[in-house]
Amino acid sequence: MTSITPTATPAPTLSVRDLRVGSPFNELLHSISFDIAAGERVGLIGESGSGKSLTATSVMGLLPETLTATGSVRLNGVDADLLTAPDRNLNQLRGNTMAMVFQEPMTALNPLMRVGAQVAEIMTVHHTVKGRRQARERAVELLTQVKLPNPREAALAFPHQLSGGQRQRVMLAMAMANDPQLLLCDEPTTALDVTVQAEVLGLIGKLVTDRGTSLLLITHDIAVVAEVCQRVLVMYQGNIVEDGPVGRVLTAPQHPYTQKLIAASDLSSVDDRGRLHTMSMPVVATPVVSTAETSPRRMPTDAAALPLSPAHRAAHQRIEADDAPVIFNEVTGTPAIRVRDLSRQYRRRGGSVFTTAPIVHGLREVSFDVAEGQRFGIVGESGSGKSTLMRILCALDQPTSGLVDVLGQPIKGASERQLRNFRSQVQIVFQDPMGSLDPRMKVRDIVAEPLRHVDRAEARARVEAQLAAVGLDADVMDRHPHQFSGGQRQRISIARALITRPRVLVADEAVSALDVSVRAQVLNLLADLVDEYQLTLVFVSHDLGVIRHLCDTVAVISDGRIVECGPTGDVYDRPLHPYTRQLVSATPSMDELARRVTA
Amino acid sequence: MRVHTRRNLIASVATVMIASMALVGCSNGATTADGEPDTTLTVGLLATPGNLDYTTTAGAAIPQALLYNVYEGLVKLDNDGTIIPLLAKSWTVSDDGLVYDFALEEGVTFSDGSPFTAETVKFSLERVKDNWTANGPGYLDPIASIEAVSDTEARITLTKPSNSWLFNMSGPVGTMFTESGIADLATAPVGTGPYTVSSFKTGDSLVLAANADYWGDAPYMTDVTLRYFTDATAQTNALLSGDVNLVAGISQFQLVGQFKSNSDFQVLEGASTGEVTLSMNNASDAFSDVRVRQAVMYGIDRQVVMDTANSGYGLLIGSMVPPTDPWYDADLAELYPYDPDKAIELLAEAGASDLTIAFKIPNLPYAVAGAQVVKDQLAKVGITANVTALEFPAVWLDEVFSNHDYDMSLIMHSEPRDVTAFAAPTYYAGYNSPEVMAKFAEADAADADAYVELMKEATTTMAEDAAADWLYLQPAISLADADLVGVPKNTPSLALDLSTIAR
Amino acid sequence: MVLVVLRRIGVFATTVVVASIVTFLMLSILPGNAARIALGVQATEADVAAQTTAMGLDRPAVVRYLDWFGHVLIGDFGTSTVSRQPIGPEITDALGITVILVLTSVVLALLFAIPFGVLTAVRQRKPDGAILSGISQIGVAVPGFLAGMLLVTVFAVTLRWLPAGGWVDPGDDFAGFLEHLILPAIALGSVQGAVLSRYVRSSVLEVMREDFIRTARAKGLGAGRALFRHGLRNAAVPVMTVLGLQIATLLVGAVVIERVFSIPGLGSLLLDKVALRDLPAVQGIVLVLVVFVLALNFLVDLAFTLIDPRLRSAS
Amino acid sequence: MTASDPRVTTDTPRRPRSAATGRNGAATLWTGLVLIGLVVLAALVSMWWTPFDPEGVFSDSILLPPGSEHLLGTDSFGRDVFSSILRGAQISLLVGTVAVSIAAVLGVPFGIVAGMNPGRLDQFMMRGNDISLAFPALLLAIIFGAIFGAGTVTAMVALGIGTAPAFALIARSGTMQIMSREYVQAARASGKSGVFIGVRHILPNISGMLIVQASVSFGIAVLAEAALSYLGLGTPPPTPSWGRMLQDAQGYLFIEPLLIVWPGIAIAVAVLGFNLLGDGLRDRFDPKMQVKR
Repeated sequence: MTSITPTATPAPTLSVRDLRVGSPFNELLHSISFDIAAGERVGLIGESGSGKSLTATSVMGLLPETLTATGSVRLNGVDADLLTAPDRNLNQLRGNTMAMVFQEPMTALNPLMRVGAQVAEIMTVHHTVKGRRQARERAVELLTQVKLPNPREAALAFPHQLSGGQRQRVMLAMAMANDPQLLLCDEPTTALDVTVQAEVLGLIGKLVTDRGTSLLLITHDIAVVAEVCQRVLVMYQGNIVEDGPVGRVLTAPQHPYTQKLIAASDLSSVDDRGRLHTMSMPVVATPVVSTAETSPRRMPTDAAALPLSPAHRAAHQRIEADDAPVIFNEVTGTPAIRVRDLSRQYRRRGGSVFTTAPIVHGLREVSFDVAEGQRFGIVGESGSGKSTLMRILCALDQPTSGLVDVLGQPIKGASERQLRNFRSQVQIVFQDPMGSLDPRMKVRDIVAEPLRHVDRAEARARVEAQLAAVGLDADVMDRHPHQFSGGQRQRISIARALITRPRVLVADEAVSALDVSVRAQVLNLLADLVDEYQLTLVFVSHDLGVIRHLCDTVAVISDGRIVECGPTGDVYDRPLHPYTRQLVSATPSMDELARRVTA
Repeated sequence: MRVHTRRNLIASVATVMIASMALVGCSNGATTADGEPDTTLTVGLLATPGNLDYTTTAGAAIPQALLYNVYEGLVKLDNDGTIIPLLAKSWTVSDDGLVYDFALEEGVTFSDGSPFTAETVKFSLERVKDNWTANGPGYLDPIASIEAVSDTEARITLTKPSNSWLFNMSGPVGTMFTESGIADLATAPVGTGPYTVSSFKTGDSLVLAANADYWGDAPYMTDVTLRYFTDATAQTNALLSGDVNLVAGISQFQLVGQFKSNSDFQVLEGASTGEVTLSMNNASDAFSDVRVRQAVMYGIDRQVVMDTANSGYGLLIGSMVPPTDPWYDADLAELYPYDPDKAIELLAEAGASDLTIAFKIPNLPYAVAGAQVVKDQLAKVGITANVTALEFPAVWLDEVFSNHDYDMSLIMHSEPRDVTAFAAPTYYAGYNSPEVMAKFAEADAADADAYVELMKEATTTMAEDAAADWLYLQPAISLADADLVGVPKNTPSLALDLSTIAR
Repeated sequence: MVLVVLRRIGVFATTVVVASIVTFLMLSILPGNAARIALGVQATEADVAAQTTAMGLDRPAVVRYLDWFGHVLIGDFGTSTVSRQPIGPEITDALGITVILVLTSVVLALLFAIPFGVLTAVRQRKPDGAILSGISQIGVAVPGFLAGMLLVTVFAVTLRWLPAGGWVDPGDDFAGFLEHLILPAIALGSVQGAVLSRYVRSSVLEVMREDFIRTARAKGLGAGRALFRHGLRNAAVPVMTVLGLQIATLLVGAVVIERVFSIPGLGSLLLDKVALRDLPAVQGIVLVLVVFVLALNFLVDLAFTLIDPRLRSAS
Repeated sequence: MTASDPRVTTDTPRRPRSAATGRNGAATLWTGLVLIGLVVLAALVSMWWTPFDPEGVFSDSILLPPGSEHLLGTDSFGRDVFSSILRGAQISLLVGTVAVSIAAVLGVPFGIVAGMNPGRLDQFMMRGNDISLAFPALLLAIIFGAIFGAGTVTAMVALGIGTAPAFALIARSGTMQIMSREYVQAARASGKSGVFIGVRHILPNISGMLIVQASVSFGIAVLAEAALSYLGLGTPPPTPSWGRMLQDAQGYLFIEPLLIVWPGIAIAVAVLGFNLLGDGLRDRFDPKMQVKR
């Protein structure tokens, strides 16, 4: 029996040495070593598959049964190696000495248990409070500390009654309940809207600073690290390739991978051709754990140059306090897209035996134009109505009321036959590189799908040409989607969208699911193709940075209406609507981040 | 002792295992734990009655349970098939065979208290013509008039002499009803018999209780439960496990063997009236030629059919006459010995060498088993039989019995003396012999000796004509606890007479 | 809210009416003449014709349907053409027996399936888990009536501990009722239990991969406690669906076991009545079965609402 | 009865299964395939050859114990039990195949159409499905047996129709999941018709779960055929069927108890095979794994 007795010597809170994690088939983590000092806030950054989450689960002792870890993980005050300690002892540490917050706020809480009880449980499990009543009282207190509105009522709520941000606050309350020495956060804000993300990050920072808790924050987003952490570890292919203070790593990355990563993350920085920095070159993974200073790298400060200036320049307008209808970006003459007083209501699916499905207002009296050749961005958070708007523009959904004309084709009430021509003129690129390609079809068939009345030989030729245009070889034609990486799949999606030579391209969060390195490549490709085919682009995204890079005009949508619209630079630099301001400050540019960190 | 062991089991679950094993063994003695004689009896039967009214509901199940037990007539058949007095103490027949004078038992009452008199006889028998729809109201057609001479004397006059009439009076149609007891025949029968119905659950059980006011000798068994099974194995299992004391009317004889070697039980083999009949549609193209029918007779080894499909139980009869009938002729069993070559020859003669027939059987276990053997044997003489098992009774009655849409079938005819009905040209067998019909009519009106002789002639002719292939006589096998006595062995009538059973 | 409940009931009622029409139509093409069966082999064609009229079988189908369903709505299932008794009580008696049998077997099945299923899930990768899982797999593969036959042979016929079959009303003799219930309930329950344990196992395996179980583990709950406190209720939801469907199929499915044990349940009654072409009774039984299943679905829906707060509050 | 209910499926993203589950799954899958292979082999071999005629009557070899000539003994008609078991595999496979095909042909298009048309049509169709769910296979078999006469065809049709609603539910919930995929949106945005989307996108992508369901239903059909034979609603003699062999053997339980063992084992092997196959395939095609991410 290993007992938990405090050791006398002052030591780092967490000490990881030579941690290796392997599956029966291969090694996933190659000798990871790092320390976290008491009260230190450390970020662990890397792209998907780099091994950052495995590191955290190894520390918690929650690796899947099929993976094995070697090396040592020591926690200050615990007289045992966590990797070899029996589960019973780890149980006493988990949730007590070290706690963890997971990425998925939607699923990380037990859906059938009231959140207050879930918070109280962690205290009763470790007997840190006397009795259930006190645990419940303390739970409400904690919920107050994480700034949950109406904490007493919220404690009685079930997880589904809370928003994602609120659930993540509950997770935080739970994690902090027993004042752990170490808090591990695995992508705590990735699933949240940007504005919420900033609040939750602020909260994490405050909680750990106030209590002197050590923090290990895992994320793919360099901005998140910059926001909260003092030190950052960069992971690449199962190795820590860089370790240093955030400010230094941000401004003077040392390892080639870090350099590329930071360059690619910076959507405001472009090369001499106006293109984003990409990470197309393979990076050799050589672990570097030095903190030596290198010469600071000059950060480009100018905003992304717009390669194509449309004839039309949007007026910068915002919705007024009286909610009077505004026609945004009004175009004289014939616009590519004309939307007037568009409303869309729908019944939420589901409901139970006793309740009717509630009516949801997806869009409320939206009016705007998009000019031919314009790159029109629509930015908004989840539930804002941006996806509904996009679906209606593509005639995948019908407006409840109002007028929608796309390329002169009225959408409302149009039959599929009437839309036949429209369908080849308006094409769409989706967010999810997994879900947007039918896994059972060959690339050849996927890309050719929108073609009509085209014989096999010609279809083949056009597919080949289109694949070449998006940078894929012809030999991919007979493969299935699962054989491609996320970025390649997105290229295939784009090829499919462009094969009919559409005039309007609608992109729905087209780069949101991609790793930073790939994102830049796809954005560059999109920009090139829009130019080449003289497309009218409607780009829907939650990420203001992406929109700013790609679009000349942006509409900010919130709660079913456009609250502000104007040239991207104007909106970004001089936001008119408070919501836009919030949005802008929540998505700082790299420069801004560097400024904040070094300040 | 055995009877009550299971109650203990539930009462003292902890000791079940050892206790019950110890108690199970001693299954002997006719007393209960209190030392009183055990007069309760549970009988396991197949074929449940749908209701209790045999005046309008066909089937053997209701008479089996009620006739002689709850209901009585003027006469009954004893276990040897002899007509003996019941409610009629005695009777005389006029020389011309037309007038029957019955002297009735005195002091007989129905279970509802109403008296049994000559008027009851008149009421009951006259009711048959208009109110009975099942169980052969036509059997009483010979009656010209019924007269209550006094309370205890009834005179019945026939239109013509009939030998079968009195025999039929021993069956359901002869039942005595009281006017006050016919309101609810389907559930509340009122009779003069030794038992009354105390409860009835369709498909499950019929409980009889001794009639305290019975005019005759009180039966030994005071409480009798008839339990109905749908599955023959379940039925015999119930006997093995002690749930029932007596199983009557076994139909799957492979189940019998295990009881023969077990001294806790007795196996009672008797004669029945159930002729298992391979019927041929005499009116169909396939079998209208007597040579084809005879070919079937030669082509089938009845001993093998009986051995294989009936585990060797039964009696080869060769005609539709069981040994309990006076005109039984044992030699007929040898009329058509197994001779496949002869069969092939006859078929060739009849130009039916490549015969294919529709063999439509009821989906009853004995028929399904028998048909497989028959099909196999017919194939050997070049007859292809396409076997279809029709749902019994519904579809079989419809297709085969009513519409005569078949070539061959296999079914047991269980009613007593049903050979006359079988010979009718309208009957499903389609056998049309005016000569035989005339002989039956003559026999019925003849004196006792001539009656037997004429019946023998007619039935022999039918056998020679190969009107059907009477494969074998189903034995009446009853299985009972070893301590039961007086269990009726034979089933000369439809009734299961409980009054003689004792321990 | 009231409106919604009314609408749900309206939908339910419509379903019942449609089901009644389906039932009626399906059974109206039954071959075999009920009148002939009632009269037996000695009756003449004229007798049969008269009986047909007497039984009302010569009226148009629509009239017969309306007459039948109209009476069913006021609780009158008509009179059996065989027993001459009102059908309602016959059905109620048989349904009662079957429901007792099925529910007892389901309780037995759950008593077996829950611990067994959880165990096989938790011990998934251990040899004992694989062996237990194999046992339940084989249990699923054994026909229920074979299990019944073997139980009768061992416990009734050979050991004579329990009756081989039959049924005793609990009101008449409770001890006797239990004796008669044990073997059929075990026969029915063992196979169902094996089936259910497969579902419990896969449901628990599913739940064990859920994020909130990981959260519970991160809170310091041991694997067992995490599963017990957080997993089981979640795992219950899909199992309940299966359970509802199982009970629904068992109402008829129990007929095989009823046959083995000579129990006068609803399935047996149906088989008997079909054989006798007791059309009013058959229609009544089928309708009761169908409505029972529909109502069961409704109840399962309701149970979901109770167990899962996500369904309770839609807004 | 195996049916998944749309109520129980969630959009919860899952992590992929670990490697070990996969290996377990593979073992399960292969065990299942081997057992099914045995049954299929028996059925195929018995088409051309059995040691003895399983349909004849041999009065000189009744109820022989297992021995060198008759490997598993003979039954009350003198038939070689081993031959009957071999030939019985045909009926089991036939009933399973036809019943599952009928169920799939009826249920899958129904479920896909319902799943592709959320709203009124879906509601309406699901009420219809509820009604057919209320007529379980056994009930249909009893009714159909009375209407059309009992037999293999009736049993297969009843089982098929009775199993169809389960397929409809599976197909519908699968369709609803696929309908939310972006490639369906993309196809719609390309002007593809509902039929095209149903056939080209939805059917191939739900085929995994359908195969799992088919496999499990197959096992259930084999069991149901046995039960129907026991009730006298199955395959009529002399065609050998395992279920009827069991029923026949029941009467000889005290004379030749082994007679009940062989068909019992045969049924268990077939059902086990299909269940294991289903489990193994479920690990392969876990519908949850197709959910995005």
